[in-house]
Amino acid sequence: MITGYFLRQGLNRWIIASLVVILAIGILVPAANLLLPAGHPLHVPSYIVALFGKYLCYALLALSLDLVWGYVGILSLGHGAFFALGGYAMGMYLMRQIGTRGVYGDPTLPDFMVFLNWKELPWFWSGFDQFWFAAIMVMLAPGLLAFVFGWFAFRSRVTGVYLSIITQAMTYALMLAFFRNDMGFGGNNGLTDFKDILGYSIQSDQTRAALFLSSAVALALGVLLVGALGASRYGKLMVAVRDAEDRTRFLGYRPEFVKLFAFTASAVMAGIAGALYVPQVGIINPGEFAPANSIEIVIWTAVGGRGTIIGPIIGAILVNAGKSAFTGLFPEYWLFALGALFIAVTLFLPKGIVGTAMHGWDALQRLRAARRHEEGRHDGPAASQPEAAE
Amino acid sequence: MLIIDNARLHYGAAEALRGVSLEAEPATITCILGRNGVGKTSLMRAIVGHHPLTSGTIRFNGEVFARRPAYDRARAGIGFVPQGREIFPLLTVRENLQTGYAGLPRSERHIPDTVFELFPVLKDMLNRRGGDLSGGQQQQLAIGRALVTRPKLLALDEPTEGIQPSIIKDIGRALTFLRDEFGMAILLVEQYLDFCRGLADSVSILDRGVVVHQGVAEDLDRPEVRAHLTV
Amino acid sequence: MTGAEVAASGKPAGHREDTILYLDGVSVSFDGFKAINNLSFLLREGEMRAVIGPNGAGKTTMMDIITGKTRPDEGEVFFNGNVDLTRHDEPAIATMGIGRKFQKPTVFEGHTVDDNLALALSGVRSIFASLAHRRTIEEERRIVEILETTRLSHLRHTSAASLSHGQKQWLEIGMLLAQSPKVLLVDEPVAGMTDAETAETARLLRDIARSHSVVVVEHDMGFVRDLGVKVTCLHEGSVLSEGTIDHVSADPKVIEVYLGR
Amino acid sequence: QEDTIKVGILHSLSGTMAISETTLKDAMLMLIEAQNEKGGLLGKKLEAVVVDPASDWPLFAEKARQLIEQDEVAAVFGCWTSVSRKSVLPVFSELNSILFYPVQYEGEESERNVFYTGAAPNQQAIPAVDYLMNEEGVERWVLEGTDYVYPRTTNKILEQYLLDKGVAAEDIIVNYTPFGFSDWQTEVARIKEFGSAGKKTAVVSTVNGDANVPFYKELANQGIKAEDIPVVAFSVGEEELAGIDTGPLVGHLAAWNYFQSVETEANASFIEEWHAFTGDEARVTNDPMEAHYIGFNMWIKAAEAAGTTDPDAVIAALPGIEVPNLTGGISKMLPNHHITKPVLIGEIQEDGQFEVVSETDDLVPGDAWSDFLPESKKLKSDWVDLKCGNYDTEAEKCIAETAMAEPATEAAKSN
Amino acid sequence: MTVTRSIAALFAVLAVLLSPSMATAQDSDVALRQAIAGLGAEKGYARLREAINVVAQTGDPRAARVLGALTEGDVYRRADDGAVVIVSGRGQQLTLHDPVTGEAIGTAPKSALDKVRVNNSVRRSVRAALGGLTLAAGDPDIRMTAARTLIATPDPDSLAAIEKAISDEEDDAVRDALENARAGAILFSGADPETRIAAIETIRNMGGQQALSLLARMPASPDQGVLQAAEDAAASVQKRLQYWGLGQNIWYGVSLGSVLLLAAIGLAITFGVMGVINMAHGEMVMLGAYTTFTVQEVMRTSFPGLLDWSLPIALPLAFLVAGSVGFALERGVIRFLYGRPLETLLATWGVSLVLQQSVRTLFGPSNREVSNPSFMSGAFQLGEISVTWNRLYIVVFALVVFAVLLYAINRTSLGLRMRAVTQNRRMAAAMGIRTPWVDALTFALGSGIAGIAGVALSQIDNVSPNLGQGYIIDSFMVVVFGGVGNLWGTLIAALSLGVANKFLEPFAGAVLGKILVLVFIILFIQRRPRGLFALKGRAVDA
Ligand SMILES: Nc1ncnc2c1ncn2[C@@H]1O[C@H](COP(=O)(O)OP(=O)(O)OP(=O)(O)O)[C@@H](O)[C@H]1O
Ligand SMILES: Nc1ncnc2c1ncn2[C@@H]1O[C@H](COP(=O)(O)OP(=O)(O)OP(=O)(O)O)[C@@H](O)[C@H]1O
Ligand SMILES: NC(N)=O
Ligand SMILES: [Mg+2]
Ligand SMILES: [Mg+2]
Repeated sequence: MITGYFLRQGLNRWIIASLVVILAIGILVPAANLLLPAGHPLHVPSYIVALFGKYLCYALLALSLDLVWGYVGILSLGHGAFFALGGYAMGMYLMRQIGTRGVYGDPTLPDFMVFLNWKELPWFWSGFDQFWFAAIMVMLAPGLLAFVFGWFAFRSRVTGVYLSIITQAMTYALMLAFFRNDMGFGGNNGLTDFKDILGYSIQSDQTRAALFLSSAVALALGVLLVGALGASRYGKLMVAVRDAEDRTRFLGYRPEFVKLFAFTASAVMAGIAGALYVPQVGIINPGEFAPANSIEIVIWTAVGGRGTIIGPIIGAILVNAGKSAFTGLFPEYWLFALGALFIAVTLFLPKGIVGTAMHGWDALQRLRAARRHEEGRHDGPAASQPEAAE
Repeated sequence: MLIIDNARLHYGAAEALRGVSLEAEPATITCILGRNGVGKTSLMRAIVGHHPLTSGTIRFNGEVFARRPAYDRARAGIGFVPQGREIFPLLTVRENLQTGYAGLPRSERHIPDTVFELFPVLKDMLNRRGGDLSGGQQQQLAIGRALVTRPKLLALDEPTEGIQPSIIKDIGRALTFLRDEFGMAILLVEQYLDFCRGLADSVSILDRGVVVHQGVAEDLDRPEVRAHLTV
Repeated sequence: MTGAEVAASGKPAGHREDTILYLDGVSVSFDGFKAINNLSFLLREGEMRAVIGPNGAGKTTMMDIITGKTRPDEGEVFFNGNVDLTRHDEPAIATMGIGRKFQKPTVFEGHTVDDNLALALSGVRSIFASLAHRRTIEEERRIVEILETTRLSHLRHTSAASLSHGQKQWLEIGMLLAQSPKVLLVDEPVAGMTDAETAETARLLRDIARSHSVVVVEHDMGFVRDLGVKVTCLHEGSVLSEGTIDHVSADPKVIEVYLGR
Repeated sequence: QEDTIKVGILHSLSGTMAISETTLKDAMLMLIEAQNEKGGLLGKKLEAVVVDPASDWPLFAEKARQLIEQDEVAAVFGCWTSVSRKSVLPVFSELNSILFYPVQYEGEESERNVFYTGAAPNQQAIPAVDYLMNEEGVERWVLEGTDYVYPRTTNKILEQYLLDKGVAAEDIIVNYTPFGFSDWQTEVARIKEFGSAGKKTAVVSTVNGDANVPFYKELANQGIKAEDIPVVAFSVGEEELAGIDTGPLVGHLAAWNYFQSVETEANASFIEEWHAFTGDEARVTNDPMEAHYIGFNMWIKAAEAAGTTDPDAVIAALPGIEVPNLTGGISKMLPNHHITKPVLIGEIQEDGQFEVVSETDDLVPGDAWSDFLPESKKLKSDWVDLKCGNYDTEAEKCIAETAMAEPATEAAKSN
Repeated sequence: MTVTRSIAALFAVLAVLLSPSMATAQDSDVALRQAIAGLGAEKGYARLREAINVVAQTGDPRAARVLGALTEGDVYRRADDGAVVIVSGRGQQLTLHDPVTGEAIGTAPKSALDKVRVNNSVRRSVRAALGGLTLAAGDPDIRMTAARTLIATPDPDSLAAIEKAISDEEDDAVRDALENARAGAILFSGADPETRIAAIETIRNMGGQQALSLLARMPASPDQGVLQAAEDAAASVQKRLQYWGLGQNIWYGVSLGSVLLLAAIGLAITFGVMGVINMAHGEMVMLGAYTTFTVQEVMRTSFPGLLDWSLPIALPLAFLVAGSVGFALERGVIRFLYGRPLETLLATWGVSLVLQQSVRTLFGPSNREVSNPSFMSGAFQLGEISVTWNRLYIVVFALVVFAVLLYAINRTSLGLRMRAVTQNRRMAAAMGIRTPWVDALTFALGSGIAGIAGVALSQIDNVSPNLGQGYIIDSFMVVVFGGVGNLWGTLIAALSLGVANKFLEPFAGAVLGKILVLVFIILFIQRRPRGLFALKGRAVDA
């Protein structure tokens, strides 16, 4: 039924192509890591798998932001909060999986609770020993936060920078709250020292490969979802709300619901990205709530090109790969490089990398069509033959 | 005074003006007519410098306006009443008018009496925000604002749009007055034919980015000329 | 009862039950400025009414009140005789069947002309329906029809952002048609149109009025005359004169404040 | 190309922690350069691999992985905040490499792959409190900290310690502020009020990082003098004081294991070398730098003893290694991967240096598991004999091993 | 002035004051030398404190010299003979002085000397040991300090001395303080109930935390009346303190608010007026702070006499530095982005990274020292509130900047042009306004203001490459909370957030307080979706 739905929404070939690419990466990279011997020229070291797994999660996160920013025009400066909540939900599951292998050997309490003298597990930790429960919370926690937050904000018609800033306030407040040890989430050290997931050691190459593949599949599903939403009538409605929210009201639409749906869906996507991210990087801590992190998500999206589906993915991967490379290659000067990249993109690629490329592509197509048209008119079919040969 | 020669203008790949030539003389009212989307506003944009020409020239008082920015043209004496009013919404009516001081020497920085004589309602609303005014009031403010700059050439893009009949008549009288008393060159884009006919010294009709007719106001009574304006 | 008497009594003639729009004793002020002052106005089902009045008389504000954009400080506003519009917000009022064309054309600039019309088409309004919705043949037919009526067919796949002012006017009229509401509120539809188009619009509105209730605000007296319907002249937020076009345009007060000599 | 041994340097050069960590990177570069002049290690030159984890904790893990897997470094010197250390721990144990961690921290940890050259709480906090109690006669305590794990744990330990020493509960207040907190008016006024009750009062500050400068500025401006209410800090060293006008702060205290002002020959030549290396006479030295100095020398010595830089061999060789520290003693790597250090209490001087007012007679061995926390009292770390970081002395077994032997049973999971 | 210096000055005065009358006694010289030798003989601070008392008890005014030197850390023990000497000079070779006469007695290498270590408790002993004698000092400030010390350390034994001092005292303020000291001493003496009740009354009138502490510490009296009086007095002092506490919170709130205002006000221009999501705003503040640092460095090294003038000098420079960077930023980047406000976020974020790293490269990553000029140091007492000078100056400065800016934006023709340009750039150009120039000036103005905010903030916060990051979020909150584009809104928002924060802090703690303020902002925006001072009406939608 769901697939039917997606198919009915005419997905364009760009999306289909990117789906293929993402899934191919999802399969080939781990395969090259596991199946090829270390010396093989095509062998992908585990280090790269871990790195790219992380990028895929960031890509999904950027895509989720694009859904609200690119389509509905909600510039969320707090999307890191949803990512982090998903991450914490997963982290709590992973913590419970440690069992007696913690440093104090306590079968239920995570280490940080033991040494801060907690006697029993707080209520909100219960259930997280079950994967299914954690999986639901991965989506529910950010989804619910987004729903409640959005419900009030959109109904009150909080828009524009006002909305942006209160999303920032939200993530900032959450960051401060999660910093507090009393909250029961490990304070600023966060949750770490994970051992295994679903019974598989989190450090084994096979688990890594599986996580990598899962991230790729999640990203592909994200692309499919955003693509289908964008192509549907709802997609047009999102853009209409973005461009002239008031006008949609006079047509009888409820822009608050349009936004709420996108915002919540996007938060769930972000939460899933966070959940996949945590086992791959091995830690979740309140730093993920930091406003600057959320701004970075916006940056990735803008670099790639907002409102395009592939753009945010490329942006996230490119910026993070750049960061990984630059911090190692020229650790003292990499901020210059990254800063310059951002400035250059805004100046020279005003719609982001993909946005500008697509714009250029469209213009080229139109120009060609126009030329063909003209030539056809003035010079007859003979002149248009070389065109056809191309 | 203003000589436009073979002006072409593109929006991306779309061509809005395809070689327009036009002149505006001091102390004359030149009326530009044409159906929707034929390029009237585009022509105005080209004149005031809001959109660059692809080719062709615009000369004002002998000076070539190649890529001169809009503010230089305004300072050279082009006053502009744009389509859609373009009031500064958060400035008060007084401040909206005062924006016209920018190109004036200090001694001339006051609002000419003609403005309030023409549009008494503005006087009552000096401290209200421009954006709060009704559509017609905004239109009046837009015209008043252009007059504050003491232009040599006044370019008006459908200035009567949304204005009540009595004031349309006043505007007509005012334009004649400005032409006769100050020798102002007036370039008037209009759809409202009767208004045009009553005022114009000469008319140009645009169609699909080219001038298809040029002549005197009385031409508008000729059916073959009017045909350019019907659907 | 003449328009003048109506204004004087402050009570609209007729019963609320018979009306499609009923405004009584409505006032609204902005920072102390009374934009609408004890206004009473009623429109019968299927009626078309022309509203004129000086700039700043409160015509647009009246539409704002009916469509829920502005809340009146006092007074009653009813739709269909019994629906209190002051209790509903814009989307609710729009779905009840009150459509509006704004004085300053407002269209979705990020969309093509076609999409603008498609979004306006009556029908699907809920999120979940719109998720699954695909354009029906009937809808396609309506869009083509409206494109023809508004002479925008050649611009169907053009972005609304690159329309000229007049073309946007037409697109907005088209959107109103697509919405097919019970009551159409049309604010200055012919501003920026050529005389021929103006005549065409008058014809179009007369057509629509056969099956809908319409309120038209215009300053173009020729156009108003063309419509051939009852005219209400507002001034300083209340009714100054009401009646046939000849009656109203002969009213010395109307001439004084509006038409000029 | 083949005959270098790579050493990873994992300190933030940008972001919030750059303030503190950049100096450590420079110190490491200096130590490596000096070692190369002495002929390197095992006949090979050392090569520093510097990366910037940018104060971004997950990035620490990524960079650690890069250093070990891609650059194949023999050991890594790095991290400042506990969270960054926590973030890299799994990487070091998975890839079996070595981390030297040079900063005072909250303890409660002992990893096979990590060597803790900074102070554990018993090497800093407890002696400082003892000093105030005995020498200054302090009876009331304000425990002022930044709201995160290190201050929380340290304060927890201190609170218990003070209560054990007979301090009344109402004579202790604990307060936390966020990272980067800058408006200290209310807090300082409260301290002042708390201290005006007649009993001698002191502030024990675990305020970290950027918040210190405004804290001290406010203390100075509200006229809290060291003679009235001394403040003893665990995270304020020469580097931090370089950003403050220390005139009004003279007499406030800090507890460290090293001060630049310590007068020993080793220190004098270290400072000289530092100034020469940085080309800046004004650059100060501080405690974490000394920790790296000790750690680096220990690593060199252990590698030489083992004859290889292979992590397993070096990890095995490190405990028992003794190297001179800069304060005139010989620090020793203990089986729990912590080291012995002297504890110095210093008073801030007008020139931004500390004057030592007290120091322990002997070096204090670092205690991985605090004796003042109920759950950790019974734990012991010994990587030499017990081969265990968290040996339960009551149950007489290694928790890590027990867990390994019987992986989380269903019962344990659902408990 | 520092603690040690002021004590040293005290002794200097004392020595001059008392020396002529007691210059001769030969035998006291021996006693004094013996006592002083004790300073060097003993190990441990407790013994040292005893030795100090011994020195003080000689009653010899010349003891002041060596005790003063002791607090300065200038007293050493000669390693070979154990003699106590006062040293001067720096470096390895030090000049030695006789501890009694102060005459130079040769030099010695540092290695041949052991420093007599002092700590806070030793300094306190020195101060206490000789505290009473300073009551006769010529300088009323010194007498005042002495009187205050006496209030803090009530001692019935000093009653007689205090009585004498009161009768000799000419300065009213000092006499009042002495009377309070006497009352305090009486509380701790075995005086009869009436006298004690009268003393309690005096203490009650003195008020303040100190009065409360005196009343609490005073030895229990068997007399019911005294007990009652003490209780009442404590209650009334407490009540007064509560009111003062309220006032104090408001003051702290206003002062925090003014910091927020300063940080935000430049952003109110670049973001509020121009609509640029200016992520580099914090870095403009930082540039201002570094300008201050540089100015102070130059002053310190080249014109030490002008150090107090460094802030007035830094203000225009900071405005210029940050303003020019803003100007360049606008011309180089922002101007291509008008009409695409969201893209400015990306570009200015990039700029902020570059600026941060530039400063880090140029000035180093660590904090730089910016000192308070003397007129901004310390505090004065307003009732029970201690008002620090730097905060007061910052409040006043913030309000002045605000007023000037308000005038510039709303009353000058440049301000009008700025607003016109930002509302409709194309139309403004068609009115003859040189839009590029106005744009650049507006951005430069906003940046320049941020720069001078940096001068002020350097007085209370870190001067580090991260300085700006600490303020950027709060600044956006303030501007948005107040209503974008409304300067008054920015003012009210800054002050009210400051006050709210300071009222929450004592109850909730700083962390929870901050969280609550953020939640409050979120909720408040639901009620007023366009901020505190939302513009209403059509004009906004237009
Ligand atoms: N938000 C507001 N604040 C202040 N005044 C307002 C506001 N909205 C409308 N007004 C005033 O109310 C009056 C009525 O405005 P309205 O737009 O309804 O007039 P109108 O009849 O539509 O005029 P026009 O024919 O010019 O469009 C005008 O004088 C206008 O200035
Ligand atoms: N910003 C734009 N981008 C792209 N195309 C545009 C733009 N503005 C106008 N056009 C196109 O250029 C043509 C001329 O438009 P213009 O606005 O000059 O017409 P006009 O004669 O003023 O019409 P109207 O009477 O409706 O105001 C139209 O076909 C329009 O679609
Ligand atoms: N270990 C610390 N100081 O975070
Ligand atoms: Mg036009
Ligand atoms: Mg209107």
